Amino acid sequence: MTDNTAVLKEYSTIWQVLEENAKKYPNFPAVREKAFGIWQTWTWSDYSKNSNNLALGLIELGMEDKSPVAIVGNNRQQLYSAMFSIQMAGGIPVPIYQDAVAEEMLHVLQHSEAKIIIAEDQEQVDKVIELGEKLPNVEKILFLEDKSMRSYESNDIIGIQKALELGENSTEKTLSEFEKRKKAQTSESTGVILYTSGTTGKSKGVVLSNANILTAASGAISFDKLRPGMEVVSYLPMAWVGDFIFSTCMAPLGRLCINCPESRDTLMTDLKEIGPDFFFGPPRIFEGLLTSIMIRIEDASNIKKRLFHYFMNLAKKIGGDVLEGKSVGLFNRALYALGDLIIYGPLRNSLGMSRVSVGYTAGEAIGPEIFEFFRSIGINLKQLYGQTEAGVFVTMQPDGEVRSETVGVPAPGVELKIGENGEVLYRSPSSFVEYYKNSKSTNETKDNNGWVATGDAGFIEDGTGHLKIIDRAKDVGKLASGEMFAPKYVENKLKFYPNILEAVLFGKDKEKCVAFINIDLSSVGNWAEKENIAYASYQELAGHPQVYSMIEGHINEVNMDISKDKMLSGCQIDRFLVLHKELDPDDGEITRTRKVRRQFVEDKYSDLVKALYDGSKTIKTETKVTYEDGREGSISATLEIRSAKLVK
Amino acid sequence: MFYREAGDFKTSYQSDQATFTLRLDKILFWGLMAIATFVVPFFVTEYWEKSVFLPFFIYSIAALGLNILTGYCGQVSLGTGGFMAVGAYASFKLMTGIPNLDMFLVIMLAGLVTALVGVLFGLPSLRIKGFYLAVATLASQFFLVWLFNKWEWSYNYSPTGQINAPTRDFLGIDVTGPTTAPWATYLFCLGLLFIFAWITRNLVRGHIGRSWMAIRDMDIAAEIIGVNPLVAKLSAFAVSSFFIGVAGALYFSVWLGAAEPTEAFAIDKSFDVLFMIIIGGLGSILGSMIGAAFIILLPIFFKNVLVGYCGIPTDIAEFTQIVFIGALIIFFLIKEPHGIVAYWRTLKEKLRLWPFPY
Amino acid sequence: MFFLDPFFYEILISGLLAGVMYALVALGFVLIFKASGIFNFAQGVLALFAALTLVGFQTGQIPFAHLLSLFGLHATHWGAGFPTIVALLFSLGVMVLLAWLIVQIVLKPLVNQEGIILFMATIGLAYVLEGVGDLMWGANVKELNIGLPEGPSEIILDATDMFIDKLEISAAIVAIVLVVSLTLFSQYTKMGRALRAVADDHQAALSVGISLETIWWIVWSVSGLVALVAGVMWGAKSGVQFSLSLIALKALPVLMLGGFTSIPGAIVGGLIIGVGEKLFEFYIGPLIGGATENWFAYMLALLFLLFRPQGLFGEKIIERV
Amino acid sequence: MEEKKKNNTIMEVKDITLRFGGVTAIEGVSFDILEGEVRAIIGPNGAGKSSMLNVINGFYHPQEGEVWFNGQKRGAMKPYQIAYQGIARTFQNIALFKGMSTLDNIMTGRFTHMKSGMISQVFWKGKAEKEEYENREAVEKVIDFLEIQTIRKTEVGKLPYGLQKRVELGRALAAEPKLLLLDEPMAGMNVEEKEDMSRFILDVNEEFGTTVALIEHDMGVVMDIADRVVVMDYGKNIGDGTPKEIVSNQKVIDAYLGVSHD
Repeated sequence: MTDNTAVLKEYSTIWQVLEENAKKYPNFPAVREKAFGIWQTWTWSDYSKNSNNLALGLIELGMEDKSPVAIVGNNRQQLYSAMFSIQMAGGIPVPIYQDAVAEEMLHVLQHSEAKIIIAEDQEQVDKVIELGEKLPNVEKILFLEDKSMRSYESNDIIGIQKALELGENSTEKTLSEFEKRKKAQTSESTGVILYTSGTTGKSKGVVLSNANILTAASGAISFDKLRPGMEVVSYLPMAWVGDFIFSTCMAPLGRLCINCPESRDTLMTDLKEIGPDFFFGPPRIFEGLLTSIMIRIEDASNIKKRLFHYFMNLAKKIGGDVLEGKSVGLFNRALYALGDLIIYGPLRNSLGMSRVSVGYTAGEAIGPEIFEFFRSIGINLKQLYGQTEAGVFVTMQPDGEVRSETVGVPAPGVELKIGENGEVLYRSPSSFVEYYKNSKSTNETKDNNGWVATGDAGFIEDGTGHLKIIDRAKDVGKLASGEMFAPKYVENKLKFYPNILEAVLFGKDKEKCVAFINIDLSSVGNWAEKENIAYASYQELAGHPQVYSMIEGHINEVNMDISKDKMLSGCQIDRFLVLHKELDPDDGEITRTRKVRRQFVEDKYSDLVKALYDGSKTIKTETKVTYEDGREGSISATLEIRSAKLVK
Repeated sequence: MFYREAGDFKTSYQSDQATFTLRLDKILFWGLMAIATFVVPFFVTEYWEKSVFLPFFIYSIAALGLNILTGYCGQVSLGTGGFMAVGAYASFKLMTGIPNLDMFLVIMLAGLVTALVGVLFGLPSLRIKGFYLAVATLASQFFLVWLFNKWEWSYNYSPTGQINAPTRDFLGIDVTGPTTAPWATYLFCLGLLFIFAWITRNLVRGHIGRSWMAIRDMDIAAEIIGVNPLVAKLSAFAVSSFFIGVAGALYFSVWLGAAEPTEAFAIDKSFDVLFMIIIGGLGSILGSMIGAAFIILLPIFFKNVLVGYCGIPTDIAEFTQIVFIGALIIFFLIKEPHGIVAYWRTLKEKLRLWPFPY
Repeated sequence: MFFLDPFFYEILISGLLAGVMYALVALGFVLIFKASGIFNFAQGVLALFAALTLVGFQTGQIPFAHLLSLFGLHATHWGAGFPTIVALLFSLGVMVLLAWLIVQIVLKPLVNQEGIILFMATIGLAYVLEGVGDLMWGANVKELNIGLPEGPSEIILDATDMFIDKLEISAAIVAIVLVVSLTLFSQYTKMGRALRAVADDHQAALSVGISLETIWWIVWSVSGLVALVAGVMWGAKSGVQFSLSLIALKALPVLMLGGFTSIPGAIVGGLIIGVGEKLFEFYIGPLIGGATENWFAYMLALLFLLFRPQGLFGEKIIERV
Repeated sequence: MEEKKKNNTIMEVKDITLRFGGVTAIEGVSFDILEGEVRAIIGPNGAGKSSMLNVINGFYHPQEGEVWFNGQKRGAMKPYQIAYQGIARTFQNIALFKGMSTLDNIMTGRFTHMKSGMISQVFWKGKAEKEEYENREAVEKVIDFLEIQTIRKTEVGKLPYGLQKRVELGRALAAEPKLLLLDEPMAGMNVEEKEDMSRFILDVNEEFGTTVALIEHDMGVVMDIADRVVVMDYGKNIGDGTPKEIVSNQKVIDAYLGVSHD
């Protein structure tokens, strides 16, 4: 295992890596963006040139040293470049989730006191303008796409092109200032502030130093032996630590080429075109892929279906072993090779994963079926466990030791230990400096010896040394009976069913566990079509008795499964209901990264929870909802409540 | 199924608009070309040369020509036979007139002459459309054939009225006359077909080609975007006739070696070529070749299978064949107006989506 | 002065007579075109097929004798043939049947297609019919005799010492009768009006209460009849053989001249071309090597079209935007 | 909207009269179009609006009257020559090239900008190739502007009506016209399609400063997007002015608004 702090001897900031690449490999592709029908490509020299110009431009526009600058928008060449520009100009990039609604944006902007905002397009600019005088300190807004921005333009709201021009022919004064600021920076100075999507309450600004970033990046590169020239598709929110580390830090350090898709709806085609070597996706992406595969194959001709299922069974049996190079017998190997030609290969191809040498999933536990599926068709999908505070990586799965139920061994330079309350603690050169302007919570999470509390309960598997996560520490509680109560653990098991999108389990300090279920419209809808069940709305489908019975079936299976694990057998679900609306970030019920805000949900739907316990058969309820355009409304419904089988 | 497109992305309009956008197609094509150029010549026999390859190459060129006019520009012509005659006689006069002129130049000049004649007979297309024009083009067919029958100068006053191709060479290699080697004529025609297919591709991907298609799809709309119908249609006639002229020249000089108008360039030649593009695929380069191959191979097939194998009398086989072709035309017009090539496209789509239906 | 030249009149008349024949074939085209917007390239082959069938019935040939011979049946004729009149009726029946088949197999699927597509379809049809005809009755040249008078007509010969073949005269007479009756039919009978209605638009036809198919069938049957007559006449003149189908090619320029939609146009056009090509051949032909009939008609029509694209009597085509 | 400069006239028609045989389609109509404005021509069916457009872009040649463009009197010109003058248009019932892809259709719109000759086309070297890709860039901007990237390579015949309308607009835009004629751009569209189309027309007018003349039935739309309106009825010009003036014009109310509800 290489020492990932070595990198600090060469570089003290990430933009120095960019400059280095521009010098050494000026004409190698650095970043691409699908625009105007083709992949517009920037070489490393283009990349650095643009970054430098913008940096100078920002200074010209009066950006102060050490001041935070906000970035909001989809993954764009220009925005990635801006990250470097801000750092070069001595500032601190503060990326914001592009789909954040105005209020969420407000919090981040107020808290960070960013004076300059670099926004992608009209949509984002509008949000900022909407907040208006709530943001006294905002001075300038730069926008990328001037489509229908004509009417906005003023000397406070300007196109990025102007800023770049300013930079091109900037004054001596600016240039010297620029040099000064660049010199002043050390590996200890702040590299970025990332606002966590905060499962609870207001989001906190995680301060990562240049050292944190560099060590994390170099560690990950060495861990998976990433080679220069590998293609990566950058499609996850720029404000998310994962994308920041992958696209802004690992890319220059490992000289990977990042590719920005044209738009969200073209992601799949863009992904297919690029065929990345390194792919990162949260579980829901893989779930989505698998569902779409299954739906499409259902509509295929009979022969194809047969072939598909035959070879998928084969893959289930031996695919994983083939991937890890274990011996599977000559005949099977031959069969698998055939399958690879007519099923697996085409499948990987149509997923755009023909060339993936390393694929990661994290953020949530992934369903074993899904996980195994992708591995069995020859995609080296692995899990990692991490968090913003750690600069992503806490543990990662090394090749050959990949299992769906663990999250792997400590990442390079990471020390791991389990606190007395079963909480996972870690310490590493990449772990964060502090929460921005929030020493209180900093001290809560990080002790003086640098041990950071993850807030997750888990244990290290003896023998393998792999980490196993049970649930969020504070969510792991006790039932009235004193038995262990680990809701997340159960919820995940439920969510592994394609028909179940979300599940929320209650039972802390109660005798029994009860659950909310959110059905997955696409797959249940598809199922309904096949069963020819007519439905007008999500609500109607969710309330349908047949749907209920189907869900009940799933829950019984889960209960059976849980009962095997005596430690958790108390967590079996007694009664449940299917929610009449999807849990929605716009309503604050789940985070942007789709983590359930348990407490919030429990309060909002207190009437339902009560009903689940008081044994009533149905419950009438009224719920407030926020529509995409921000309008508010409310829907009322009468929900059925069912009981599931408990296993002694 | 065998397509692996992941990672096959385009970073320039050049590559995005390339002839073969899929890596696999490119490989297949060049592989095929390599075999055709470096392997086949060593095995090609007189029989294969004269009754399969030359007819295929030459008719492909003619079909390409007619497809430019009919498939791309939407002007149906039944004068192909006549224009081939022009090409043939032009080449004859050139070969006999300027004995040491390289055959390649002869062919090109013959094409040029035909292009001029084509423009002349294309003039009516400015006033009349659809089958009015189709019928009008018959005029060229009949008039030209008659002309080469009666005009002694055109066949050097030979008493038989027949024209015979003297020995001429391409870069020192005989490609006409009795002394030619199969591989020589094979490569000569293959080369020319390649060139003309490539030219067609270039023309139809540029603004001239688009102006043709615009005229074909909706001439009024074409005019408002600045297409001059006169120029568009006549240029189509010119290019088309050039191709057909070249085909005619090769047909006479390289393939048959001798010709006599009423037989060699009769109206059924016009129909044959028209059928090639209907069956192969209107407005498709590949289609032109598929169609040519089909119409060429069909009689051979009938001859070998029905006559040779089943021992059916020749005349019956012939009639059956006529019926078959006619029925096929009707079938394609009803079922698949885009011809065989459309089936090929669907197959390809399926292979690309495999194992999914969409 | 050429009009003093007795040959001039002889040629003029034989031209007119030929012209009537052209008109007759052209009429077949016009009928179908008016009713179904189809330009039927197969009209000529239709005539050939009709003639072959007639001869077949007359001489009592066994259909598809060739094919049967493959299975060891070597008979080519029944004992005896049918009397001419019966044979004619049978042949007509065959043509009607054929019309029905064509409508069902070819036209119905192609309804509402562009004219050019239909045109090409009829080329295909021509091939099929030619092949089938040959398979049914054999490709050998056949004598056709339905007892029309032949040889130069003495009366005329004595009167004007011009050689005019009786056959041509009687052919002309038959043709004229047919043309007139068809004209009357399409102008004055309910059915005829229905047919013209279809030409204008298909909805109208339906409102007349006759299904499109039926109308097409009738039209194709009628043009089948025309084909039969034409076939018989030409057959009687120069034997029944493939070349007979080429009279279609003769009729095309007539149509371009007269306009595809006009019956009088077909007649006048026919006469003009009949006379024109004869005179041209006689006076100009020798200077340029003769055999000009093949193309004269086309060139004439072509030049004509350049100045009047819609033909003599055709309606003007106005382009709407 | 208001600060748009509308000083100089770009197009003026002076007492145009157009007859088909006996029928008089347009009778002594005159009006002008100012640079940079959105000019609407309204009127009941058969009022001669489309004929007027056809006169402007040269399909019909009026028996009387003059057409002035860019300060010059226009002689009898063929439509394709007028295209070169910088006038593009769309049709009431879509006139796309069904056999071609969206991209190719819009590329044809660039025809007036492509000059390479037959020879360089044949060998696809030099000018031909260079020019092709330059124009592709221009076209891609249009595609991006109209937000039709996803249908770039689909055959237009297979597209839904609304999108076809959009592609046709794209084809006209690609020509970078001085004057853009739209013949009922919103005919047969649902509400939000209409909204989109209106937005595009306004954006075209604002961002590229293109002068737009359009025929439209939907008074609401006209009110929203038109700077000035000409009202035609039975081939005559019966009103001319800002939308406000028009709706208060009694003649117009009788002639047009009265019958507009059929």
